[in-house]
Amino acid sequence: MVAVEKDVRTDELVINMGPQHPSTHGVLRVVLKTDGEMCLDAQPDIGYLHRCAEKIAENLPYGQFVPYTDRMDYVSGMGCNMGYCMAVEQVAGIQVPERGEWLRVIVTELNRIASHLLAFGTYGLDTGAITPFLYGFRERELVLDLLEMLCGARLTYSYIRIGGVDGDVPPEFMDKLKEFLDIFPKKIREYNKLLTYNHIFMKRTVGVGVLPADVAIAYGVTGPCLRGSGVRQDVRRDEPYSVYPKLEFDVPVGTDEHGPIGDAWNRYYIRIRELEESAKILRQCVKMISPGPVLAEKVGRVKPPAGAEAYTRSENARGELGFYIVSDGTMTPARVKVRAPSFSNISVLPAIVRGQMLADVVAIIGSLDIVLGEIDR
Amino acid sequence: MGVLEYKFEENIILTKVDWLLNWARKSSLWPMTFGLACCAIEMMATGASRFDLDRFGAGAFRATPRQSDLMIVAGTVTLKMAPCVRRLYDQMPEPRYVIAMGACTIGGGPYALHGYHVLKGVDLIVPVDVYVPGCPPRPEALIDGLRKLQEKVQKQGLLARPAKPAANAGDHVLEYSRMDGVRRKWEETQKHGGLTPQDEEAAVEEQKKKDKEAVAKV
Amino acid sequence: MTAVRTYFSDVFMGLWTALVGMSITLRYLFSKPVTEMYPDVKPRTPTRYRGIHVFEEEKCIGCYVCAKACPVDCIEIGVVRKGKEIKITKFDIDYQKCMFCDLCCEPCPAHCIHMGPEFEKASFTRKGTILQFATPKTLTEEEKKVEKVARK
Amino acid sequence: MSELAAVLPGVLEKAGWSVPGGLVPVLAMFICASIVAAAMGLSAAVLVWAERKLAGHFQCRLGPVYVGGKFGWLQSIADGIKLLLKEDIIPADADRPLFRLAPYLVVLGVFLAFIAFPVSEKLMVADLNIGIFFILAVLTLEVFGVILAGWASNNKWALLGAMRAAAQMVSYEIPMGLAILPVVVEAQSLSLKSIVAAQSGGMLRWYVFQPPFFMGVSFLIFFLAGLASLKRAPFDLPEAESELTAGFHTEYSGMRFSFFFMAEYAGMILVSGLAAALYLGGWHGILPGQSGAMWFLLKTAFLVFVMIWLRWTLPRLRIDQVVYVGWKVLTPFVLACVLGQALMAYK
Repeated sequence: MVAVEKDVRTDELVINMGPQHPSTHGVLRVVLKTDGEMCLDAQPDIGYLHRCAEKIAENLPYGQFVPYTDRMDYVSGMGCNMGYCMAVEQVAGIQVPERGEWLRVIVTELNRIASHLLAFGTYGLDTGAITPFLYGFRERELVLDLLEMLCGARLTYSYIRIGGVDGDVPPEFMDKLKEFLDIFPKKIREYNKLLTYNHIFMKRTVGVGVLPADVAIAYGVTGPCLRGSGVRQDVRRDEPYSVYPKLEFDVPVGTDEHGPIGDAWNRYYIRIRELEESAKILRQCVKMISPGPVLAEKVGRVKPPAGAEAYTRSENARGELGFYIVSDGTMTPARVKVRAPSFSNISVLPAIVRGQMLADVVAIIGSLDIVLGEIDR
Repeated sequence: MGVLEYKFEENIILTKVDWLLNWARKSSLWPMTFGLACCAIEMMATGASRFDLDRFGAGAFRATPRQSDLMIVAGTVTLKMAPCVRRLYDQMPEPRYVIAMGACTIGGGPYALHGYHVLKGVDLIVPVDVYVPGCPPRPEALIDGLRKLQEKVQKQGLLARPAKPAANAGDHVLEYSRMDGVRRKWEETQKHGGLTPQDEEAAVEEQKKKDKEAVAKV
Repeated sequence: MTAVRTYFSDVFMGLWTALVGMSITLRYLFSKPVTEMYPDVKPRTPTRYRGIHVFEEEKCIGCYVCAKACPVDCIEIGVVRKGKEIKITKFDIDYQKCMFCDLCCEPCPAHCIHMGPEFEKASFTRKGTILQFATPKTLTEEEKKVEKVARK
Repeated sequence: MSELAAVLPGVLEKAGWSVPGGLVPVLAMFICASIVAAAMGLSAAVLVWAERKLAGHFQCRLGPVYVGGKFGWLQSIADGIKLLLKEDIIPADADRPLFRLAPYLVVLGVFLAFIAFPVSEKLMVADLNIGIFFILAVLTLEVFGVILAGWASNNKWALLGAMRAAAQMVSYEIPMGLAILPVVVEAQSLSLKSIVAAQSGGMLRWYVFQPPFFMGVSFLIFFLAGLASLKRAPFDLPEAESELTAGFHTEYSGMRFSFFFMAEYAGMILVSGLAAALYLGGWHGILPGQSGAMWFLLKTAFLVFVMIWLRWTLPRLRIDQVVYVGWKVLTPFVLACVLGQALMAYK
């Protein structure tokens, strides 16, 4: 007998996840280093959807860039429209009429609901439950119907224009909105029963991918991901814009009720609770909206003074969306910079993925709820 | 199948067999789970409850190219992504079909002008069967594209040589005469938009009745 | 003792929440599907729907404003001007580029271009996605000389 | 089969074919094998269609409607023909013989198990005296097929899927095997025919409802372990779509892929039928005196429905949780059941 002296050689397995993979939410590529099922490292590789949005902004008149903002965060286009328009209005000194602001809040909150429903559905898919995805989409269609009635498009709205919004609501819109708000809480309860409190789902997500508050702040994570870590930060409340000061709403934060603060379940559950908050905001809007003009007069061609610059923050469905615009006195901006929330959110992935299992990587990416259009721009 | 293809003269039996095989192919076009950008969301919506791509037998989204027949290129193809798209196409087994969904995949879309990193049309790297314009197309438009593809699949010759090379078959260059229909329809809806609530209700009732009849027919 | 309790509560909750979820899916099994029978039942798009354009040629004054407003330069207009008479020889919209943003319809002084309800324009060729909206006309030599075709 | 072998010479004589006496059993075998294969293929096709339709309605949509008739009856036929016609790709770096062998192994396991499948008193190919033992033994063949498929594909996702399959299917064989012990103890036989026969006389005589419910619990465990060994949700880790694209059959296309597909659906029928025979009284009806193949098929169909229902409701477990459930939950519970039933029998 010859003793086996040579040990079995073990190596790290490098797996290339994406750019075509069902749970990278688009064309993200993640280079995984694994030891069997354990994940040692994950490096996101972005740039597969770089569509040169910032460059295009420098080549187009201010008003013509609005449709492109839809295509940055394509799941919540209204939020991007609003962020950009707010920045341009600040640069050019345009005042938006009050009804315009109300309508802006209504459509962004509706769009937030649509976006969170998509996040809920795809998170179900990531964890292997297919039916919640279809239920989420079923209700999302109701929201899209409302938005379509308003602006004629299902996904790329460009409804919010510089100086207000594009057209007042059709007469039957408010009734349809109320109808939707009446049935919506029941559906949220159903989601909770079906997925949120499902024991398998909780076992999959509670305690997975824990993101401590200090790490989250250090990486610049914002939105539901940061609030899931227990930081009560929301631009709508901290630095209110539009008509948000007049509205009452809670900012849900992560709790340690079921597991550590800042885990995937908390991040997911924040979105479900934000659905309720958005519905609450919408109910107030329906009551408080007053008649009046929706678009500022004489906006025409926007031509801000040379050297004017502005940075605006707004709370998009994914986090804090910033637009920085520098004007050089011509019809086109000198520079437009976008601070995309998903970009900061995905950057935290390597920090929280180490030591988790392969299935958890999928659950973590899903809980960050990224949109590649926004990351690569 | 490659061995048998086009090896026979056309005759009645082969035509029947062809019909059967084409029918099977067109009735079970399994798409690949492959989304690039905005259009992917609409593609997902097409697969979801309200539009239900599965009605046409095309609802079994497969995650691997090896088991899919249909690649719906949904979204902007960038230069970094283009080799991956090509590779995915190469990995699909024959017969394979491609639908270019949305303006970006057809010809660069809104990014055709200044997008230095955007491929100006996915047909530069993979052969495309059906182009579905829209930005993004509504789910119904994608279903329409799928049905056009089914038409095309049904027409192809498999065992028997096609009678004539289908020159310009279904070349849908839309001319003015066809645009006229669009305009008429638009005028109708404009009229419709200006109706009184009672008329509106009546129209809705009528439409419901029509819908019911159509559903009953199916 | 807590470990034992957690163990049994895990087993129980695993079964119980599965049953709760199953009751929801079972209810929907017997409820009415929300599917729309699209090719049989045509969808009713809203009045403001932004689909394939509608062009009213007799109203057009050939001012190129829509082409200028277009962020992607997808509108190509050909005009023959003879005194007050205006002939639109070409009005093509390139749906390879168009992003249905409605920016072309707003500035039109003659209100001749609108977003229509149509969307079923899938084609088998790339060329087929460029739509011609103007009636085809035969031009005289003289007219050909003064024809102006422009995108912007 | 023995009945068939007895009847066959007469039938052949009537038809006017002369067959040497020694060949008659061979012919009978051949006929039986073809019937089993056809039944397996057909039931898998029906099941695929049923699953798509049911999944549709669970999700508030319709499922196939346009393919052949009102309810999309011909959907799986179309899928089958299409898969048959697809190009058969073997990746360049794959281990070619093993890659080809794997799907056949998977189908073979399920196919062999159908031999002892007790549809009714008469309708079974062979009443083996070690029926259950035989079925469990040949079902294990499937694991080899899956592992080979994952290994031979030379694909990292496929390999991970195969490793998961190995961990999962092997650990669930044990609770599954132990779960039938209470039944065997009670019936004192390994033959499926006598196990079912022992449950005659109405619903209350079925083993599931026998107090103190040791067999009821082991029915649950058998069903869950069956789900796991079939790789059905929530235990579908080896082919977890959102994690491993398509798991162990990532590289398989066309006909070879359809073999895996068919094996899964035939396996569903097999496990459901086995559970129906072992615990739900097989071909015996609800009231005493009722019996027939219809009852058996009804019970099997119900269990298959539950499988589909579970799949379209639950999220997926993680691999460590799957193994945890197998070893730390199902195995202790089933051991307790076996012990309890044995003590009952001793008394």
